[in-house]
Parts: sequence; C-alpha cells; structure tokens
Amino acid sequence: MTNPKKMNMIEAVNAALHAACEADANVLVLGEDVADREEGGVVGVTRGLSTKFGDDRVKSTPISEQAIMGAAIGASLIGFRPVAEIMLMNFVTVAMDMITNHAAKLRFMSGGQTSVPIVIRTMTGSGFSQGGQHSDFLEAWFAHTPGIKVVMPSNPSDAYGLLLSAIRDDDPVMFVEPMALYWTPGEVDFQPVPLGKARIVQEGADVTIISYSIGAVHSAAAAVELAKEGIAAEVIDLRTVSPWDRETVLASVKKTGRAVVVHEAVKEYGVGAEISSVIHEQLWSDLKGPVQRVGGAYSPVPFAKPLEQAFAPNAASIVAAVRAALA
Amino acid sequence: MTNPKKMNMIEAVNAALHAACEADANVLVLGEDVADREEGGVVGVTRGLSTKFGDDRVKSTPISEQAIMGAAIGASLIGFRPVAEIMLMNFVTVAMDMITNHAAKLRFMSGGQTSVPIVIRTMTGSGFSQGGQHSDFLEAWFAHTPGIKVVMPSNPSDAYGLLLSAIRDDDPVMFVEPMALYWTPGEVDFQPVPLGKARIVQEGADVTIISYSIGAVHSAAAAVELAKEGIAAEVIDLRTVSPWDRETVLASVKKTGRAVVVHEAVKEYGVGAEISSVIHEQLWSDLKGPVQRVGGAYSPVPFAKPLEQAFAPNAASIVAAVRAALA
Amino acid sequence: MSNYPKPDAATLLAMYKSAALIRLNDERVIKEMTAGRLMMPFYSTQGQEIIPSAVAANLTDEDYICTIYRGTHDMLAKGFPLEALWGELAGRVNGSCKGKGGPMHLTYPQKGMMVTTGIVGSSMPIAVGLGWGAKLKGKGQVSVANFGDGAANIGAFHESLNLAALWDLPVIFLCQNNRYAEHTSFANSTRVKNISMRAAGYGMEGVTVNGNDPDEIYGAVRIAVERARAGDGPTLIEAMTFRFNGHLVGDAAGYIPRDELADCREKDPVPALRTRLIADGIANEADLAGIEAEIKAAIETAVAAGYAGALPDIAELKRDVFAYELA
Amino acid sequence: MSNYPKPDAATLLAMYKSAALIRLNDERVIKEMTAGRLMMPFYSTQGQEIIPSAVAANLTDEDYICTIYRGTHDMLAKGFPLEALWGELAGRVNGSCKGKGGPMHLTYPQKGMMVTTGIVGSSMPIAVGLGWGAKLKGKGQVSVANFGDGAANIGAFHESLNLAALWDLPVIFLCQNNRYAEHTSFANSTRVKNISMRAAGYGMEGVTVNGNDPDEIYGAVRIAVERARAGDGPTLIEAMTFRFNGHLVGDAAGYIPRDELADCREKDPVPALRTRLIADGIANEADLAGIEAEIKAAIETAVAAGYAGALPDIAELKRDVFAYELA
Ligand SMILES: Cc1ncc(C[n+]2csc(CCOP(=O)(O)OP(=O)(O)O)c2C)c(N)n1
Ligand SMILES: Cc1ncc(C[n+]2csc(CCOP(=O)(O)OP(=O)(O)O)c2C)c(N)n1
Ligand SMILES: [Mg+2]
Ligand SMILES: [Mg+2]
Repeated sequence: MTNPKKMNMIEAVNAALHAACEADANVLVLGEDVADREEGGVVGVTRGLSTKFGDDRVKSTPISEQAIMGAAIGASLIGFRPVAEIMLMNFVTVAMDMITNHAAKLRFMSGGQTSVPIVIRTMTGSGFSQGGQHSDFLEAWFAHTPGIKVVMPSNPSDAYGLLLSAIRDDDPVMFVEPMALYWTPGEVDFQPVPLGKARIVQEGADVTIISYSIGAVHSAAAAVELAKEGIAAEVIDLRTVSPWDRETVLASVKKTGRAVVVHEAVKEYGVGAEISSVIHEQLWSDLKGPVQRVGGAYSPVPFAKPLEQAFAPNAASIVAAVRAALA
Repeated sequence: MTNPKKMNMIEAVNAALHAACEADANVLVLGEDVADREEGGVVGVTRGLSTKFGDDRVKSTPISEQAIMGAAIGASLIGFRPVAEIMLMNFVTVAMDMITNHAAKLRFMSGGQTSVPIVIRTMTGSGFSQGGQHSDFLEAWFAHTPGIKVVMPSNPSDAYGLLLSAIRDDDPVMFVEPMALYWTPGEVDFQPVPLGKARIVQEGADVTIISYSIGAVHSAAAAVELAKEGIAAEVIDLRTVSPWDRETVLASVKKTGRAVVVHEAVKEYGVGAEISSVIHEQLWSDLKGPVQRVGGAYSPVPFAKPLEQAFAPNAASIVAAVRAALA
Repeated sequence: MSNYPKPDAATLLAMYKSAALIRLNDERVIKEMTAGRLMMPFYSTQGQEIIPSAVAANLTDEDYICTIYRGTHDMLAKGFPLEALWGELAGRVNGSCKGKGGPMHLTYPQKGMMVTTGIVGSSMPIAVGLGWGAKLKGKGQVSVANFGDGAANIGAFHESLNLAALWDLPVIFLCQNNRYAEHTSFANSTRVKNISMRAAGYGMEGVTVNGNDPDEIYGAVRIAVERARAGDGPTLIEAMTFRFNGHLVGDAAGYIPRDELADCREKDPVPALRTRLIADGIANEADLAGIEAEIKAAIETAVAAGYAGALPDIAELKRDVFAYELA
Repeated sequence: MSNYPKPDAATLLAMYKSAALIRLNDERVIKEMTAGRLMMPFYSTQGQEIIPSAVAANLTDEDYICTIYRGTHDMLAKGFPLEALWGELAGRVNGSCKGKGGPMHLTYPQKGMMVTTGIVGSSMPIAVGLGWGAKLKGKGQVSVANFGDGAANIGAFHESLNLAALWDLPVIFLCQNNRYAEHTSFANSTRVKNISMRAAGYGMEGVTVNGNDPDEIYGAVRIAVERARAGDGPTLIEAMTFRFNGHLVGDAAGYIPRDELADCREKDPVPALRTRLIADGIANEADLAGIEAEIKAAIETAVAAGYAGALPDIAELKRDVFAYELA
C-alpha cells in the first residue's frame, strides 16, 4: 500500500492494523468482538484481521478488561506486540490497575529487564447522545502516569501513521480514536508518523492554537473564522499528548506571543493546564498575554442535545478564547 | 471532645470517625481489616469503631475494592453515609469505575434524584521504601473528574475537621491521608474544618507557596529556610484540592506577585498545572514572573533510598523553585 | 421446578399487562427512532419481557433494583412512569432525570429504581450496597441486580456475589442470559454451560430457569425473594431468554444464525402468554384487546407529553454536579 | 491423591535444598532488618517453602512464573541468583532490578521470573498473557500464577480463570492458601470452604492439596504441568499452608489464635521434610548438615556482595521510564 488513498479513520486504522500484522508476526490483536466471527468489531475497525492472520493472533475476548490488558501485558513481556482494544475510553476504569500499575511501570520496576510494547486502542467522544458513561476523554490520567505514551490522532492519515509507530514503539501506548471523526474521509499516504512530533496544521503570526484529536478539527475551523476577521492563527495538532512536542509548540508561541489550548476533555486539571503552565514557564518574556484554555465543562457528559453541545468546545468557543487571548 | 488535645493523624482520624459515628447513626465504615476482629486496620486508624458501634455498621471486607465501593455507593443512595477505606491510593485503580463512572456521576445523571454521600479514605506517599505500586499520589485523576471532591489534610487537626466535614458533605469525597505524616503529633481542637477553604500557614510578602498534604509541610520548612535569606514566603495549605480555594490563593498572589505550587505527585499534568494556569489567567498583570511548579519526578516511585529521596520534593527543591520565582 | 410456587390468575394477567406494555413501548420507541425523531443508542428489550414482569410481581415499591442500558423492560415492569420515560428519551426536563441521564441512566427512586448503568457488571456492586442498606434498615426490603450473560465474566460479578453471600445480604443477582453479549455468543465467552453453577463458588443458591416461561421465572424469583426477606441471603438466578433486535437498534445481528433467530422469534413469549391467558380462561380476546388498547393509548399520551416537555436550560450543566449549583 | 505421581529421592532432596535455602535466606533477611541494616516492607515466606520447591521441581528455566510481594520463596525456588536478590533488597545497582524495584518487584527473566506484583490479584491476568504467548510460541512452556487466598476474592481472579479456560492456556493458578489475608482469616473472607471448587465455574480442573506435604503438592503440580504442556488447558491448585511470621515483618499477628499458631509451627514442613529424608535413607545427618552449611555460606557471600554494590545514580530516575533515557 503506497499510493495515497481517500478513506475514513475506521478504514485507516484497519489498514494500519493489517500492515502491522503483515510486517511483524509478533503483532497480536485482542478485544471484545474484534474477530470476524464477531464481525470484526462493533464498528468494524478490526474487520478482516482474524480471517487474514488467524484466530490465534486475532482474538475476541469475553467482557473482561482486566484479563484483556493482562493478556496483552503478559504476551508483550515475551516478545509479542499486542494491540488490545478497550471498546470505549470510559471502560479503562475497570482496567486501570493493569494499565497504570503494571504496563506503565514494569520496565522501570524491573530495572529495564522487561518492557511492555503494547498498544491500547480505544474510542471516545461526546456528540452521540451516549451520556455520562460513554463519552469521556480521559487522556490527562495517562499523561500524568509516567511510563505510558498517549497518542490522539485527528485524521485518517495520522491515525494510520501514528498507529504504525505506536505498534513499533517499545513502550505502552494509549491510542485514543475520536468517534466523531471516524467517518470523516481524508487522504492517507500510508507513511509512519513519528510519536512525539506535532503537526502545524496552518501557519499564522497572531496566535497559536494548540490542540489534538477532535479539538484540532474545531481549532482549524476556528482559524477559518478568525481569518475572516483578519486574525492569522497558527494551528498545531499535537498528535501525541505524552510526550508532547515542546519544541514545535514553544517555537510557535515564541513567534506569536499568544496561545490557546483546546481539548474536549474537562478543562479543569486537563492536558491544557500542563501545556499552559509550560508555556508560561518557558516563554514568560515572549508572551503578550496569558495562555487561554478551552475544554469540556466541569460536569459529566449530559444526554440532552442542547446540554451535550454546550458541554464540548466548538469553533465558536475557540474563537471567543482567541479574542480573549488577543485582548 | 472539646478541649484541645495533642495527638497524631492516625488518632485524629480515628477520633473523627468515632465522633461521626456517634453523631449520626447512618454513618458506616467499611474496608479491608477495619473491624476490631482484624485489629481495626493495618495501622489502627479504625480501631475501636466496630466494638463501639457494632459489626453491622463497621465491617471488614474481603479484598474486593469494586465491591467495597459498590457497597458504599449503594448504601449511600438510600440514606447512609459510608466511609469506605481503600487501603493505599494505588488500589483505587481496581475500583476506578465505581468511583469515577458511578459515585461521581450518579447525582448528575439522575438529574439530582439520587446522591452519593460517601467518603473514600485512603493513604499514600513515598518514603517507606514501598516502591512503584504503593506510593503514588493520584489526586489529579479525581480533581479532573467532575462530581467528586478531593480533600488532603497535612496535620492532625485538619484531618479531624476535614473528615467530619467530608462525612457530612452530601457528595462523594476522596480523602487522602499522607502516610509520612501519620505519626507526627499536633494539637487537635476537634472543630469541623469547611471543605474548599485553604489555610494560610504563614504570611509573607515576597512569594506565595501553594501546597497541600505532605507538600505543605515541606513548604513550611522551606519558608523557614527562606526567612533566613530574608525572603518572606506566604505559605498556603489548600486542604481541599477540588474544589480549591481560588479566592485565598489569588488574593495572596495578587499581593506577592510570585507563586510556587508544590506537591509530591508527579509534576507533569499534576494539580500544580491547573493552579498555575488559573493564576496566570487571573492575575496576568499582577505577576512579576511565571508561576513555578515543584512536583514528583516523571518516573514510577523507585525503591532504592537515594532514588526515592530524589523522586519527591523537599524543602531544598522548594527553596530552589522560590529562588527561580524571584529571579 | 415442578415444586415452584405458581403465579395465580391475577398475577399472570398482571404479568401479561406488564409484558405487553414493555413490548408495545419498545416497538413505539423504535418507530420514533426510525422516523428520526429520537436520536440515541437504544437497546431493545423485545424477547425479554417476561423476566422483569415476573420480578415485579414479587416486589413492592420499597424494593430496590439496579439495571443496565438494556433496562427499559425492568424499569417499566417496576412502574416507571411512561411520561417520565418519554421525557427522558426525548432529552426534556420532564424526563425523570431532567434529560441529563438519557436511556442508559434511567432512575426513579420513588419506586426503587436506583441505578441504571452503562458499564457492564456495575449494576452488581451497587445492588450489593442497596442490599446492605436494606439489611441495616431491617424492613425486609430486597435488592435486585439485573445484568447480562456477558457481564457474568467481569470482575464485578465475582466480588459482588462473594460479598453478598459473606454478608448474607437480601440481594437477587438476576442474569438475563439472552445468549449474546454484543456480537459474542455465550458459548464463546466461557467454557461453562450455565452461569448459575458459579453460585456454588460463593456458597450461594443458584438456579437456571427458562426466563420466557412465566411459571418458572415467577417461581424462581418468588423463592429468592422469600429467602432474601427471611434474611437467608442472596440468590443467583439465570433466566434464559433471547433478544430479538440485536445488540442495539441498527445492529442487523448478522452474527446470529438465521435459524436460531427464527426459532426464537417463533417462541415469542409475549403472544405465548396471551394465548395461554385465553386458553386458561383467565381473560378473553376482548379483555386483552381492551388492555392493549389502553396501553397503546397511554403510550401515545406519554409520547406526546414527552416531546411536549421543554429542552433543558444550559444552566443545568452547573446543577447536580454537586448538591449546590456551580458558580 | 493416592494415585498422584510421587517425587523420587533425588527430587525430594532437591526440594529440601530449595526449602532450606528459602528458610535460611528468609531468616537472614529478617536478621538484617532487625539489625536495622535493611529498611523495607518484607513479607516473610516462612512456612510456605514446600510449595514453590515442588513447583520448581516440575518446571524448567523456559517456564514462566508471576508472583506477589510475598514471593521470595517462589523466586529462590526457581533459581533467582542470591546476589541479585540481596543487591535488590539493599537497593543497590547489582540488584536484579538495579535497586529500582525492591522486594515487591523482583524480576529475573533469564529464568522466567517475569513479574512480581504488589497488587493483590494482579499476578493472574499477566500470567494469562504469558500463557497465551507460550501457547503461540508452541514450545510447551507453562505459566504459573502465584497468589494468596485473599486474592481469590478479587475480580482479576475471575476474569483470569475464565479467559485461561476459554482459550485453553497452559496456565497454572497456584493459590497459596495460608489462611490469612493481612489480618482477615480465610473463613471471614468467603462462605466457601475452599477456593479450588471455583474452578468448576470456569470449566477448569481444580484441586485442594496440603501444600506442606511434599508428595501431595508435587503430584498436583506435576499433573497440572503435564496437562498444560499437553495443551489440555489450565488448572487451579489450592495449596493449603500457613505463614509463620504474620503479614509482614513487624506484624505480631495478634489476630491469629495462639493455639493455631503453635499447632502450625509444630507442623513446620521444612524440618519435617528433613526428618523424612533421613528416615527414608535419602540422606543422612551429615549430608544435610553439609548442604545447609553450603547454603549458609552462599547466603553470607550474597549478603556481603549485595551490600557491596553501588547505590544507584540519581540519573536512574530518567532511565527505564521508557526505552530511551529521558532528557
Ligand atoms: C466494562 C464494559 N466493557 C464493555 C462494554 C461495551 N458493552 C456494552 S453492552 C456489552 C455486551 C453486554 O452483554 P450482556 O452482559 O450479555 O448484556 P446484554 O447486552 O446482552 O443485555 C458490551 C461489551 C461496557 N459497556 N462496559
Ligand atoms: C488490590 C489490593 N488491595 C489491597 C492490598 C493490600 N494488601 C496487601 S497484601 C494483602 C493481603 C493478601 O492476602 P493473600 O492474598 O491471602 O496473600 P498473602 O499475603 O496471605 O500471601 C492486602 C489486603 C493490595 N496490595 N492490593
Ligand atoms: Mg447478553
Ligand atoms: Mg493469605
């Protein structure tokens, strides 16, 4: 697969999984309903894998997230590279011990004797009227956990390239797929995308908007609005939230002197707080004003449409934050 | 119990639990080894409660944190006020679903029809050579979770007063007890301490040091060092991390123009990031320099003494951060 | 099961009314969704109506139930008001949860409907807590945890059954075994032939019955309720049944063999009960037609009333996060 | 059990050597702690020596084990090098984990010691993963999960046994039932008389044996290992035993009836095996005295070598968090 192709993120992730399994016989896939007997996943992300690579390497599991993560961790300790699916991000809560006390720590606690090269794929996001237990973005928990990386693509091409790199990476990676972008088509060039490297979505001299995942899409839309007002926003898609690309972000803010950080996760104690703090610490004298943050409301994700829409950031709320940053 | 008495935090928490059970027959206590048949807890924090208030209200449990939290949540839905112990904070990882998807969200998701007035008591902290899975401060996870409060006392008197308030509070509270301060005696006046109100440990005009739990103790020690250099630090003990006392903190930093936030939890994506961000957002023109943060290293808590000591903040690292803030 | 207590004529008629209400309401919901007037994940309960009808026939409004996303049948059987249901589905303020919970979090404490969860397995630990509270209140109340066959393989099941048995709690663990967990068949989720045999591993009574047979399920629940009220502890009931409409609306259930589907639909328990009522002379065609007409009318009224409710004000995002309204 | 394969003379002698090493080493560790030269939480394994000795007699270096904080016996039996052990206890760079893991996280992959966990229950899901990997490798390797009686009541147990049975994995779940979980007796943690009966709930073989009887435990493990190597799936072995020194060093175990303690100490399995070796003419007093002298000498050498190692450099905090060193 080399010539670029238009596809959506589901297809891109599926293609990356196929490529990874093809390239390395140690790559395994497990999770609820992931095999073709179960239709290759509830939305078909893993479709075709078990048929192509066999039921030994691609396994559907009972509803047992602790066992799913344990199976992935154990196999990874002896040379395999399991890609484990936790269907929705809220369900990491029943497997947190395996992820944070074990996957993230075994390399360190063993003094480097063992390592856990696993990828935890999960999807999430509001906008589907799924309410309080099926919509949360919890990346901040894992960014606060030393030893695990957090990768959050915003488009099919990055999803493909980042997933390839995550699977090849020798450490555990939490790979968060934004449901709201699953069906948005994009050009995929089938190239690996390095972890820890941000992408400048659009250049601009007036303000830097730093985001990732669905937030990066809203930020790009906001930039279009801002352009109409003559405001040139530089939009940065972090792609990897931990470790994040400080060089790219700091270089941009040094240039613009103003920054806004955007994510759908609850604003308080979210990823934006860390990025805002570092920018203030590193670029104090270059800043023309305080870094602004845009994030989800301090509440569980509500069901009713008007509330669900008010909960999450959008182009308008980002534009408002940029105006505040420029004020 | 009205006249002040000298006691350590274990005794203070024990006294508060006795007082709460005495005052309200709906207060329940559960957790591993909490009853007197099991010696009232591994360090005796719950000693005497089951003997005094009965084995129905004070129950030792099997090692089943999900069931412990579920038992507390269920009973709280019908009028009880359970105080559930999760022995060490790292073990919240096996009960995260109950805590974050349920305890924190049921009031909101039910449109206010139900509420979960529980207190989750847990202890943690480095310094006991317990290594990577028994030492973590994870308060940032819960501060990022709407619907649950986070209380973190730094001395016996606050532990007593905050625990009383937490038990009387109509919402779930994560109550984090710092092991390193368990055996430090202090004067206890047996008065309730309101949630959400910080305490100014020491006044000062040059810089504000904001902390809580063990960090507040190190900060006070740092202030003594700084005083010798003629630097007057104002030390604020947040006591409640979520919701935190913005008024007190912002008023202080408005006065000093400089701030340092301190906690033992890993610095990256920690509580300090939120506080730093808000200070920059709210007091931009009053700040003389960027807010500095002091926190745990970005690594699991190591076993070897020199590493364990290097992992956590101490008076010296806080003094260094203050110097940076003043530079 | 031959020696089980049997439902009398009045009870059978009441069970049919309940089952008919559940079926007709479920069809009505799907009609609204197909028409695009309701947007939400909806987990049809068609095929499982007899189970909750038999449960409700043995409970009072003082008894508690916890159920799951697939729970409208459990709710309606226990007397969930139709308008409060439709208001919630429509995301309106007249919904039981003011539109904030939605279909996955239906709650109605006045009649003991304490929790509806979207997390597999999580109805059990909370039901254990309700059982603990019921035991403490000493009024003979019972707590019922509804869950599916897939949920029987998650950790919460294990911890909940062990604790309920150890504490002799008045809890009924009702496994509605509809043969599938999302796309995974029961046979592909565990090696055992039935879930009820696991009860022995906790020193608990366990039984597997045909959940679609009014006599069997009524008798099994009655015995379990009597055991609970007598203070003789919990029971695990596995009620064999089938879901007619796939996992959620939109799922064509291609993973279910067509003949299995056809066979189950042919054994549709609702018309079967209807036929029996007539055969046994408990009611005649006219009686039942009248009852069904009444139910339909009541549903239509509720549908209209549901949509008639106002959409929640954005301020609701700040309410019910905590007991007080957020600033 | 009468038909169990019995250990031959050489095996019995090897088991005694292992048991003596474990006992003498454990006593030596406690001596260092009492002298204040070692500071750490230490979970003595005295009284449980026969179990791991019987396990190791049935395994090769290619087989995997996961154990818990109370795991030095499992480690030593499987060949954990003494110096690497003492270096780790002393927190020195010559420890197997460079001093970063400590007693609760001993690891030595060269001999299949993949994980030592401090989280109750967590050895099981990871051992399942090792078993999955072993099955994929197809070399007949076995994975052993060691855990305690208290761990049998946590969710991870349930999910792990179900998945291992469903996938026919070469895993042995070895419950070392020492009658207590911290301060809680087995009888107060569950209603069932033994844990092995739970195996039936997963369609797995399960057996309870006297873990202090060399024949019984050897035979049970041998059968389980043969089953696993033959591809016939997992086994749950409950080995009844007793911990002589309370939960951890410093615990006077006041919650254990004195006569129970006395009775168990009187049945001390290590001297019992020694006596038997002589009675059966497998070895004479002089042989055994010689063996013990050798072991003591080896331990002394290791103690000295352990302390002789260098303390880790602070830079180690930046190593082994990820594959690369942190900046
Ligand atoms: C912890 C967790 N894991 C996965 C899911 C996704 N999920 C929702 S329903 C479901 C199947 C549950 O099947 P079962 O327990 O049999 O109940 P049923 O839907 O058949 O009524 C799954 C896997 C979830 N909600 N929670
Ligand atoms: C999830 C979790 N909960 C609680 C603890 C605290 N804890 C450490 S050991 C222990 C008792 C375990 O008993 P058992 O499983 O019988 O093993 P043993 O110590 O007797 O060998 C407990 C409760 C823990 N480490 N992990
Ligand atoms: Mg099902
Ligand atoms: Mg034990």
